[in-house]
Amino acid sequence: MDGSHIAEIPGSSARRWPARASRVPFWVYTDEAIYTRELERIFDGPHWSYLGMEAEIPQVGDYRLTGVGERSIIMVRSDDDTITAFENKCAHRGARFCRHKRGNATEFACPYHQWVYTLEGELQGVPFRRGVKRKGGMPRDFDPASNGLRKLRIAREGGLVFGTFSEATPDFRDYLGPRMWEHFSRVYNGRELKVLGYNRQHIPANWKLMMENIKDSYHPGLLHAFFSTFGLFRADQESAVEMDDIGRHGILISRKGEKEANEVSSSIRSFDAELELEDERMLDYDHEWPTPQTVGMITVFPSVILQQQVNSISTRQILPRGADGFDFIWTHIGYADDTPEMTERRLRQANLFGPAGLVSADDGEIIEFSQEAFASAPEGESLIEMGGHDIGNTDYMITETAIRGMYAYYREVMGL
Amino acid sequence: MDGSHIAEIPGSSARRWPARASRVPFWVYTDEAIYTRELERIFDGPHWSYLGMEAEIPQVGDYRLTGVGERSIIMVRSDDDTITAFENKCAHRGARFCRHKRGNATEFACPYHQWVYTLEGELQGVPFRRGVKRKGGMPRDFDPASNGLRKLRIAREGGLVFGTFSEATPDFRDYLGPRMWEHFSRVYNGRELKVLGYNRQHIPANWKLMMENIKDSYHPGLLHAFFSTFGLFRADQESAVEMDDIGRHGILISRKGEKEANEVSSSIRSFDAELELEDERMLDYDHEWPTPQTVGMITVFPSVILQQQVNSISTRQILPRGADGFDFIWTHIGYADDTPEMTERRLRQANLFGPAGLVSADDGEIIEFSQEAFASAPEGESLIEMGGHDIGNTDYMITETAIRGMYAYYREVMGL
Amino acid sequence: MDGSHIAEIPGSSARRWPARASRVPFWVYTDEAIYTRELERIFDGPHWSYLGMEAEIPQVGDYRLTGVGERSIIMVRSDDDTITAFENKCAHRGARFCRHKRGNATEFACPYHQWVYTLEGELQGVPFRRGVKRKGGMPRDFDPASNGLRKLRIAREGGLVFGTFSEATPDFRDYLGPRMWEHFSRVYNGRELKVLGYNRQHIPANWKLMMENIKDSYHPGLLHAFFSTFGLFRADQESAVEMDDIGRHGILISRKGEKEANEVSSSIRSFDAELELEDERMLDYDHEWPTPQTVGMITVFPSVILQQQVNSISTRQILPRGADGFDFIWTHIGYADDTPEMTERRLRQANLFGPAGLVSADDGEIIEFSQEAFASAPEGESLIEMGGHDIGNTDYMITETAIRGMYAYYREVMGL
Amino acid sequence: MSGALSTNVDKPQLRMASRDVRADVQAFYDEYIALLDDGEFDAWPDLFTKECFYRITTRENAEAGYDLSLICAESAGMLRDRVRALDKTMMFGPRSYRRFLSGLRVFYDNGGIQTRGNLLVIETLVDKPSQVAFCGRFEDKLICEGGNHLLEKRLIVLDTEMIPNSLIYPL
Amino acid sequence: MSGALSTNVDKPQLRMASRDVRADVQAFYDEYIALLDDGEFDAWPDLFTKECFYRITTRENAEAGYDLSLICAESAGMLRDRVRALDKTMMFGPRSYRRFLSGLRVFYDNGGIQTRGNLLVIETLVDKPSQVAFCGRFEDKLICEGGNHLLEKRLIVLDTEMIPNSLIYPL
Amino acid sequence: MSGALSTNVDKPQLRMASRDVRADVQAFYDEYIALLDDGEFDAWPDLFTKECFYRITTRENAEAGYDLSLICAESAGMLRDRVRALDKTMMFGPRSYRRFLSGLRVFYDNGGIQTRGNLLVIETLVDKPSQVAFCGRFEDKLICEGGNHLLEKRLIVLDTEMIPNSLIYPL
Ligand code: FES
Ligand code: FES
Ligand code: FES
Ligand SMILES: [Fe+3]
Ligand SMILES: [Fe+3]
Ligand SMILES: [Fe+3]
Repeated sequence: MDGSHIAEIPGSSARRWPARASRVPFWVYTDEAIYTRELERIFDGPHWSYLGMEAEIPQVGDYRLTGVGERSIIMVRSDDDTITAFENKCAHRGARFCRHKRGNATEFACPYHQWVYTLEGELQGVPFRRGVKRKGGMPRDFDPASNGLRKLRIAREGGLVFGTFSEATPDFRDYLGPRMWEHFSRVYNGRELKVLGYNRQHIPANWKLMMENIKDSYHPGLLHAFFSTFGLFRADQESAVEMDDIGRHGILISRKGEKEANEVSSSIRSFDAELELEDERMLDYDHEWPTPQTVGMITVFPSVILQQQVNSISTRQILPRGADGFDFIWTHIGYADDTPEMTERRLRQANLFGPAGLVSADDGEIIEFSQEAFASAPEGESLIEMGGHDIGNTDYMITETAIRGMYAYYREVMGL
Repeated sequence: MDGSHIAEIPGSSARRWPARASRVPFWVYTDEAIYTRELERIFDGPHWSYLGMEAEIPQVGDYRLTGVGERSIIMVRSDDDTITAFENKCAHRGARFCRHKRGNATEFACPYHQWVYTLEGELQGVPFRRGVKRKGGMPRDFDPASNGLRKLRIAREGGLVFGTFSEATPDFRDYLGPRMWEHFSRVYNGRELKVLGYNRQHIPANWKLMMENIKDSYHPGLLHAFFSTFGLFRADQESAVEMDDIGRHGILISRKGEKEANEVSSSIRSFDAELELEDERMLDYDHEWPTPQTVGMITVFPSVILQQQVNSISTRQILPRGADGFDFIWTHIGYADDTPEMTERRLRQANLFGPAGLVSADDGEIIEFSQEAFASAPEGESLIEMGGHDIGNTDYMITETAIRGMYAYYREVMGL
Repeated sequence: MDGSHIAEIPGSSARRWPARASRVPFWVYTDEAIYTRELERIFDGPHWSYLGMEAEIPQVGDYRLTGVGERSIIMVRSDDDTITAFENKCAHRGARFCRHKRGNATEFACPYHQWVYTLEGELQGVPFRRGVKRKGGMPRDFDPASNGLRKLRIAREGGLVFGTFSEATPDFRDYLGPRMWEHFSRVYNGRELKVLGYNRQHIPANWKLMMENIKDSYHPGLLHAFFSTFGLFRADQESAVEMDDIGRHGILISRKGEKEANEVSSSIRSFDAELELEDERMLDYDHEWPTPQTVGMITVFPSVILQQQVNSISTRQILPRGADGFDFIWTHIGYADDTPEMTERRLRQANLFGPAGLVSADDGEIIEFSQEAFASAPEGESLIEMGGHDIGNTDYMITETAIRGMYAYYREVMGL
Repeated sequence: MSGALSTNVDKPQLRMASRDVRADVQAFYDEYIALLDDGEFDAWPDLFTKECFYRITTRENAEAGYDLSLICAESAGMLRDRVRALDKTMMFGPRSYRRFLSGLRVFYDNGGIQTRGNLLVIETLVDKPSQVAFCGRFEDKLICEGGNHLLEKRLIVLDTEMIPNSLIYPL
Repeated sequence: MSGALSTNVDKPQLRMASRDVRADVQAFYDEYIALLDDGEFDAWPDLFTKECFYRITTRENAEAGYDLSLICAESAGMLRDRVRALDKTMMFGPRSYRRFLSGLRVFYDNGGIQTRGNLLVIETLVDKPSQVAFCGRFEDKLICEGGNHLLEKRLIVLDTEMIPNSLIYPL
Repeated sequence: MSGALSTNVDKPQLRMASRDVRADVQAFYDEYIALLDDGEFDAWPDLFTKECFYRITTRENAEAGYDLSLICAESAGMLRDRVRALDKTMMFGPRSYRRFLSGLRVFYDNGGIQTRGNLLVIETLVDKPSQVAFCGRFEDKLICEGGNHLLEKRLIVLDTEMIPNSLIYPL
């Protein structure tokens, strides 16, 4: 072998989906080029991303930092009945100027050169725009009107606020589709919401794994021993999995039972018949919605999970941070007219959820385990055949149909 | 200059080895595409990787986590005289399910959906495989037998366990070749081994630098002042460097002398004639093998170093973690029938080795210094001409022949 | 959609500069391939990089570690009137052998195999070069003279030391050009320098953002409320921005005023008329140079900022560390013949500068904010139109002319 | 925002405890932390009063007056439930937490004791470097019964609002 | 290098303070740190004497005998100027610092007190993990007036020579 | 696994030392750590008895009953040998270690003293950020001779099983 040989070391550019559609190749979770395309086609594309809640910004000038994909977004009540959202990126030289998670402002000023924007994101002031003593300043043809902040289209429904950069995104109700809209409006029914607080966690796993996890009706009764033990979620309970017509959104519906040992629990290794709570207030449940379901876990592709589990209600926002991690922001809520007892109930049940949740901690951990394996096994594939190869609504849990649904849509939008 | 110009910014794809074979280009240590190919062709290729020892898993069900390349591997005693190894990656959706470094199991269950595997890695249980109340479950044609864990072929020799994913890997003794087999079986001679403990270090340097370091018979008497000062390893001592016929494995043999100042020590700057030990038990040496050699450092390409230095015996496993780092796992051993005094001797001499070793700390540090330089000098080349340009066994130390041997083989397998 | 489709996921290879030259695309700050080209064409190219000061290494054998791009460089006084600089990378197998920031040496020895280099960087000793007992050693034709350390060309002016690897770099005075040379020699006028100390900070932003920041005459009076409040730098003060003929180097000149509220200060939001110092020693100013200017901030492309602000003098070296960060090394100086009072004045005024500086902390923070936005908005562009679209010297501050100048040169050298 | 699960506090002017009391309360915390670091979670609820209140939250929630917690318990029984669930039902990767308490201040408070202090938690996951996991402060109330201290209330407010995946063990 | 802004010290042989004095000085530092961690910067200069000397520098400067500082103040007035500028003129991203003091040693020194100890500062930026920002040691002088301690001199020498962007708040 | 180099311990029920003894032992450790942080390694073996036992190991080894150590010494002489080798023969990049001890517990033990506590070591390499290097606990035995404490045994068990390249200086 002499030194004149030149080796071509290709980057990872050609990607072929496995022959069977019910397989997901591990590279969708690890490849940075795939991730870049996701940011472009999914988060910047014709999709509504969750931004927050009206209740977070009740007064004119109230704002919150939120995000779409990796972009930092300011959501602000710009007028009594107007909510505006724009990218947190100065029109001048790009600084991410707003640094506080929340506040009240009459305008936004970038610290670098104090360009000032209105609550609507319009450029309102450029210091020394005409120069000083007639020297310097911006060119005559500089047009402030075309140099405002980059705005999002806004959808407000049931107290939640969504945003999109794309003109092609359909109206929010059409985006959800009639079936998912109905589920959505069960909890977000027009009653005023009240924020109970936030939890934030960075999960070292690809963002899609969290979407999968919530769409995965097969896992809750198995992974979450707390659920199965106390009858909150078990495979033999009345349940359903539904999707919109193209499979991107989904809901997992269930009706809680009681703590009981039966045929099903006996095939659950994590079931522990001995376990009792010493202080039962944590599971004190009050049935507050008209339908019999006690769990409704909605995934609104690509950015949010709308949780209703017994009396615990929250939104869980997904903010991707590279192919191998995402920030996961929980906003726990109640209704503005909740009794103090109901508020306490929701706060107590919150022990089950979030980064220290008796149930939810499991999810963050297990998808971290998945990501580790994906990163070390580039040829690997995930097997999503529970419930068959088809995609469709079901009245049972032992299925991965909603995951298949999401990837069918994903392949379409990603050109994979 | 107008804006219509498009610049092509190429990625690093074309790689040409230096004209002289006794040079190693720095990009083999830093290029991620090279590293990816190493994982494919070397660690997943026709090579035996060190997994561990029989003595670590004496009882049926005893297991240990180990690795091949970046893959996590479970090595388990699946039956009285059977050792099985498989990838720690669930056949369902891929979770790295086993999380404890060691334990005893009757089966392995993935926490996500409790798919259960036998100690042989066969899929034994899929909860609700037939659904619940005849709804859901796996397709009729789902075949558990073809959905077990990904197994490795196993080789067991002298108490050590090796594994490979490739069918093309030759039998272990052929893999070593007769010369290296002879050296191997000097320490791993059939006497039962006993684990004395572990050391683990993450070294921020390319994994090949550690292989080079051990194959580098030129450095020990120079870098390691402790060695040269106390006569454990010096250039004028009886020694040899041997390889298998294709240069991938090697051994460095030496015979310790005494602390003495002579012509050779005077050309070693790190030699310190004044240095005395106050408590000499650390260097109390007992000659325990038939041949006169006191040091035998074997490199079994690509994953392990088999150390015998005076009475200290250990395996040092290399687990690559990106192009710029590797985990280095030391297992110190003795023989099961060692006297208590011999065990103490081995434990005392362990002060010379590992991340705090009076000798070995030097090696981790120096290869970190090398990696830093490589990362900042993409055009650089390493000069490996000590002892000439040829590759061959020698009866002296002042040579880099074994490094040249390794890179000759490396270029072949890597197509470089 | 079947599984046979292959998707091409391109890496980011084609880059087109925005149509308008007064825009800078965000990808110049984030793309690793661009960064690699910068290291090749800028830092390794025909440019002088700052290495340090003569005063840092007064005695023969005194050395300091410094850098050019990502390379570690040793600058040493190799003889009474000779300063030598070479790459800190062993000619043998590449180790970054020198580890102490400063010291005094009679020679440099690499710890790995004790190859020894003279203060001039010549290879002087190779242990066992002829082998031991006539066995081993380097080939007969090994030529130490051609295996020394990689040296830089050196320029010494006014007490500062610059280096370049390129033969094509013009003489230092020609490199600066006559206009910048004049500014340079105002502070570096032949008076002996004295080091007062160092500050080091890692700034998580692209290195060019710091060059922009100092060339940006528009920002100081706006971002730095301390400046505007105490009249140290304000838009209505006498000022000038000058460049060399090709725009790569620049100076920002200003003349301090007093604390006063006027028309200009009223358009500065950060201005606070109420603010008073309780202990005014920090701003006690002594006019020490012949010209009336009180501020002269020179940028010598690509590696250093020469600061003179009131009586505070320092060099600020830029050492890039990936596309998204750089190390920023401040060397505060005075003149060797300063009175103790002048030294104290300089030390007190240093409270304004460095990582904890009342003024400079702002700069590190704001460019971090910029980098965050760039990383999340790949399509973004920076708008650098203050003062128009042209590049030219000005006698006013409200302009970004010097930034435009730098990018005109940058595009040329980078082929963008 | 001032229901039973609220911990919004007004800061009264408290009197610093004597040297001896400070030393004894310090010793109590040293035991408390050793017990948790050693993983003796079963014994942990016994360091609280029966009707205790325990809460871990973040600065974000505390400063905005939100009553949401990461972990919240309104009795020693709930603490025992947490410990039991941790042991029997939760799924997580093995790890060790090591807790570093600093700056303990001890005040008298109507016959009881109030404390303030800082807490740093270093986490070590299998084959990973040890790293800072959580950092925050605590505001506790203790009673002293028969020479033994018991926690009546423990409120931990984390600076670490972005939890590194999970908060598994109690603090 | 021994002007007014110099802190090159010779190490005299100092006598360790009594247990009681050690406990009281520890309590002083616990208050000092709580005040800074809580962001009560306005009150901070009051913990110093009028003519105090305050300096934060790095090992590199301290060992080479360079008098340059990261922060330097020659009076409580200068400390107040720093705090005021921090509040009114400096621009920086929101963050919290939490300070962990360890290994406090207290010595008698001609009627006054000298101390030595280690300092660890954990920084938490918005939505980022908490991380080690600064690590170093301090060498202080205190006087005791009417039962209250005041800092006459505070010298902090950081091991952390490469500052993670900025050092915003005092230590 | 119970030879001369074994440190498998049974946990006896020990009695907490008095406040004064606790304060004095704390002061001993503060001096011990200051001496190491300051790099005065030559004086370090003098803080041990002649026949002392010193060991740094990891949780993995300690829990499995393996007697392997990172560093092990069976006499003050061996400690001096380690220090001398460190100084004269070992090759490593310059760095500083700063040690933070927390949660010291002091017990009486047959006329001697036993201690337990936590240890955090922050490492700073040249031009790198300060970072957590090692985290663990210690279990020591001391004797008190003529008012001075000496270490008879020091056992450090690191949570940090994956050493960040090297462990250079003693802990
Ligand atoms: S970057 Fe925002 S005002 Fe200039
Ligand atoms: S991923 Fe393992 S059982 Fe589903
Ligand atoms: S690498 Fe420097 S002497 Fe061998
Ligand atoms: Fe779940
Ligand atoms: Fe070696
Ligand atoms: Fe500035």
